[in-house]
Amino acid sequence: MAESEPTPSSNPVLWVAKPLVTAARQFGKSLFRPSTIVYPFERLEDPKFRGAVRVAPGKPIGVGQVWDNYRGVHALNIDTCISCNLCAFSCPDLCIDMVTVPGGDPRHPKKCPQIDYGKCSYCGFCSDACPEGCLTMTTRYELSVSKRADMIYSPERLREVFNAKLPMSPIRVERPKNEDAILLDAPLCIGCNACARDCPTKCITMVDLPKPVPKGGEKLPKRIWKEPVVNDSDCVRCGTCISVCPKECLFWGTHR
Amino acid sequence: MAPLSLYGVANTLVSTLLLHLAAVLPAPLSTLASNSGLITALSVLLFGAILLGASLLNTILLIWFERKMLGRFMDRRGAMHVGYAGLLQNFADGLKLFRKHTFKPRDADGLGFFSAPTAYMVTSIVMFGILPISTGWNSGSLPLSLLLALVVFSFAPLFIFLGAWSSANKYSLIGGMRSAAQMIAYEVPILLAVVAVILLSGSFDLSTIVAEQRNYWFWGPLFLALLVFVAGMLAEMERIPFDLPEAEAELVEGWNTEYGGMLFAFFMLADYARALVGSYLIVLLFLGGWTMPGWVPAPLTNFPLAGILWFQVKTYLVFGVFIWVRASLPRVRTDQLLRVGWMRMIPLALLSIVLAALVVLAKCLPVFGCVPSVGG
Amino acid sequence: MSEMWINMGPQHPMTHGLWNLRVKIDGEIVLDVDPEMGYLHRGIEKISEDRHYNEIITLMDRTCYVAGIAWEHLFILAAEQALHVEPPERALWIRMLSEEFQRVASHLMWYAAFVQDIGLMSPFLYGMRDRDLVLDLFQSYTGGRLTYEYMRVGGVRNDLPPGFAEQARKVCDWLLDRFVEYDRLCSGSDIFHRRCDDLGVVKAQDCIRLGITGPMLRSAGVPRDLRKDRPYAAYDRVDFDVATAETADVTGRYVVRMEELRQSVRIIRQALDWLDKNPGPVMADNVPRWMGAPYAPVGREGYLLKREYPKGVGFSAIEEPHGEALAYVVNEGGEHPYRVKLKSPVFVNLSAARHYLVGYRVADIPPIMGSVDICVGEVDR
Amino acid sequence: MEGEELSRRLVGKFPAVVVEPFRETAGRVRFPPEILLDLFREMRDGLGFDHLGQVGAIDWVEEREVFYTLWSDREKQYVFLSTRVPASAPHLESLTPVFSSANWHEREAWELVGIEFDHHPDLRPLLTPTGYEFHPLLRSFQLHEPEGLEVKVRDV
Repeated sequence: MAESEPTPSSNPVLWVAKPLVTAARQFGKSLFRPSTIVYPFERLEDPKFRGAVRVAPGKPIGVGQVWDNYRGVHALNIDTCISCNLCAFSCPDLCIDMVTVPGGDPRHPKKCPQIDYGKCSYCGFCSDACPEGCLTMTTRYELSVSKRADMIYSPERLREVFNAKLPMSPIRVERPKNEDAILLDAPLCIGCNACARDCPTKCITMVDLPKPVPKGGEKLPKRIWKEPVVNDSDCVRCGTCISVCPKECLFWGTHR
Repeated sequence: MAPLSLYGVANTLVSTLLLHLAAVLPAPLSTLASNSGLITALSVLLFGAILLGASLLNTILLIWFERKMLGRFMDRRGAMHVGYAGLLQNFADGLKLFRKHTFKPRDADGLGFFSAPTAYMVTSIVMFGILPISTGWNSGSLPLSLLLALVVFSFAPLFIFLGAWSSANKYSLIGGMRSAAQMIAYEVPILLAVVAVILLSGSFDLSTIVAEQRNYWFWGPLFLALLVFVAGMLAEMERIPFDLPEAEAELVEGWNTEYGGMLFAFFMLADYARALVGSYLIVLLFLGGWTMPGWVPAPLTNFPLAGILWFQVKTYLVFGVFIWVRASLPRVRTDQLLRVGWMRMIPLALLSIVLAALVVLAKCLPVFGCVPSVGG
Repeated sequence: MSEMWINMGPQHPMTHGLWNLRVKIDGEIVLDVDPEMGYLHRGIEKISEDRHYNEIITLMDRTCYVAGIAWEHLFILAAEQALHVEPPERALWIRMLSEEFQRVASHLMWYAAFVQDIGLMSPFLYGMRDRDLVLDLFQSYTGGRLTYEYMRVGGVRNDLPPGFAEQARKVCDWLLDRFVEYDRLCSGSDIFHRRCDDLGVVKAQDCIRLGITGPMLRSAGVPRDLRKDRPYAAYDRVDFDVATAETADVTGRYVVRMEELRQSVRIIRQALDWLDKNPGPVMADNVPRWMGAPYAPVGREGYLLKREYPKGVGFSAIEEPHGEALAYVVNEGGEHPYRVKLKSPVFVNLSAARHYLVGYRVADIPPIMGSVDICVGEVDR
Repeated sequence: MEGEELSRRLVGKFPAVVVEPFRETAGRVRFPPEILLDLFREMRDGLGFDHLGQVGAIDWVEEREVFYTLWSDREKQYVFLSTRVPASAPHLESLTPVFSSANWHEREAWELVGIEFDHHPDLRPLLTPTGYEFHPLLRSFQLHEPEGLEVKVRDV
């Protein structure tokens, strides 16, 4: 172990002068306005701090105006939600449950996301996945509650956040243009209409098939002579049709 | 009217009260109430209570001062929510600590564990009774008050080590060892620096030392001694850069790791009381105490309590320097600290004694027309 | 005083995380050390085997909580190789920009923690204050301050917002001014040199023998930097120097990191200039944005239809703020990786603790461990 | 160093190794477990790959693969080496005599994937608690809580 001696370059006369002067300079700078933002009383998302977060007197560094991108509590516009489940599927933490909300037709109740903020990691995949832009992340970040059950935000509470008109992230992720499409394995289809009935965007229409004329001795399959046709530009690729298909005849495939 | 003094005030209060009591009380009690011995005893008690209360308030104010100053050095605000500008924050903290459960680690030695903070506190508080704050505001003119002050001041390592040893924790033990080593190492240069002051002033009485500084403050001729004394005081107070005993980076909290609640508050308060006392000593010995130089206009120096005010202003300035140092310097290492103490500070202190002797000699020269005050 | 073992950690100011350093001391001298890890083991590699590639990004941010985007970058590079995806060029530059910002933030965090280890309180707050500016920038384009979830297989989530370059340049100017101040407070102070010179020395050949990488290795005079030696992203198209020092001690590591901060600002400025001039897409066309997620359409019970990707393996190496980080991703078809192996530089640097701690004093442990720049999150993973 | 040169220089000494191109590295060297120490000595001293980047292991159910990454400052290249041991007897010689930095890597591979490294100086659990008798990165280890899991705490 080496005995530590001062380096030859250090000046013994000024051995503490530099740091003392630097600290004193900082003292002078922060005497009137330290760069602390006194949180509960002053807030970064406050418009006052938008233009210039003052680091030191006379030296504004403004990054406040892009605060809107912050990923905080979600806002849900229930009216435009199409119950496509994509937010729940994309959630890595499985913190989104689809719960029934009033307003749907009784046979197919409308389902909207309910988010458990005890599990949420604020990754934003759900708002990226939302095809209608109705589930977005706002700048609200204060979540402290005294009971664990209060961490679960029902769709109604998420709508309250939406109605508060908080700034929301302006960045929308575009869907890739050549995304995979819903394809039909035509020989398996029985034309049951389940897919068209449950499609949240109503982009599936059942078209009539020409009923073939049976040749001699051949038996026609028992089915409704209709077949789904998917409008790719309206389809949000939620996969509801695939999951409801009783014959598993719909599948993902490369775009036509 | 005699010059305002704390004992005078206490005495007046007590005697007025008791004489008024005696006027209304029946015969045997009234003679008892107007007994001069009782009046003296009660005045002394009242005097002590006022002194103690004022000193503790001052200590707490000092903590506030450090928190605010340090905050500005660090580009933040310090305490600001309880009371005006956070003035009552320390009381709130004290209240919180007071409400906490006082506990003792299982293996700790109860007697040492509980007595160490108390003794540490007592020895620190006693200093306020010894040090004069202004003329008439001390507990009486002791002929050897400087020596007494230094003796009481140097009790601390004993109690720190007692607390560290009895709390049965390895960190506490290391911190206590460091503390003892460091304080003992720095007692010597402090005493030597004080010798220079004694040489120059010719007295062990702090009031006399301050009075001797009416013409020139001692920091001019005794600059080296001041340097040694300030460094020694930094070490005695265990403040950065010499806060190795409670170096939180490696020793968690040093010798008071195991203390919590009111026991910790005792240590904390006593630490700052010692810091205040150290600043007092520096002001008394080197910065002219409550006197002000002649160029300060008279209205600023001759109003009532001016001495106390200036004394406090100087004290806070001195402590401000300590805060400044704390905000800008890293901590040194034990071996470096001890090496500096034994190998740099002591020679410097000896040199300053020589310088003080030279100054005394120079004063004897007929050029200055002075009479030597040393050796009687 | 006889020899004794003391436990520094898992709750100790020196550890900067959750681990335990058992130290055998004789008085103030360190005789032996034994690091105990695992308090923060979250099984990230195991959880990754059960997640889609893009969902793993949320884990990567949490691998090292002060250098999240560097680990995202590391994993994304390997995952792209494993999935045969080529990101567009602009995404590469944005990734490089992000990584350099992350390096600045990480080194500022290191500075703050390190100066506190040697007893300096105020630079701690300066470092944290200035790091916050970088985090503000991160927030402005990724949406997160600490866990960014920004990179995707095939590019990055979104482009930089308008006005970003201007703000970033302002922050760069501010930071360069502050670096001078940092130097005055630390290397301008004699006490700092007394504390840190000739401390925790690991010479170059020992570094290589022990597998130490990053600023610790460069402080021993070995100019090994994967950004230079094995350029990824767009590092071969920017000018920067590899910071080295000769002393191989704590001061040397300080000097190296301060110089790296300046070099990072230099890279950031070049990247901002390039990004100003070259707009373009930031995502590859041939990759679904939410890989896997929309293809799981049967509720919570399971996945009906899985997308099959061609088999492949990916191996990536980046110069993380702490040193050389490696990732190895095995893709056996399917939507989840078969195995994700991450190598953390701090893991190795810490495993050599006995080499650079024994023989020094107890008071030297915090500066030495501080100069190693520990991030327990990536050691335990 | 390109793959062919690596192949030429290695296969001459060790006929059992197979070198194949691999992902922007000098190549991937597959070798039988017996020649581990000799091969790595040759890699370090003969070919200049003197920095051990990582040691990891993969569970291929029947076999377990152990892979190593070496870096050469001279060549500015990585080389990837891997070997396989049967899952029934997952024994492999420890690399610590050649690369002392393999110590913690092997401890990790041992506790997570269950490779027994013979002659390892200090084969203690690193990340999991003492007494934890599972190897979490095996494919047979499900992410839900294993039955009868009881974590023992080390006596102090």
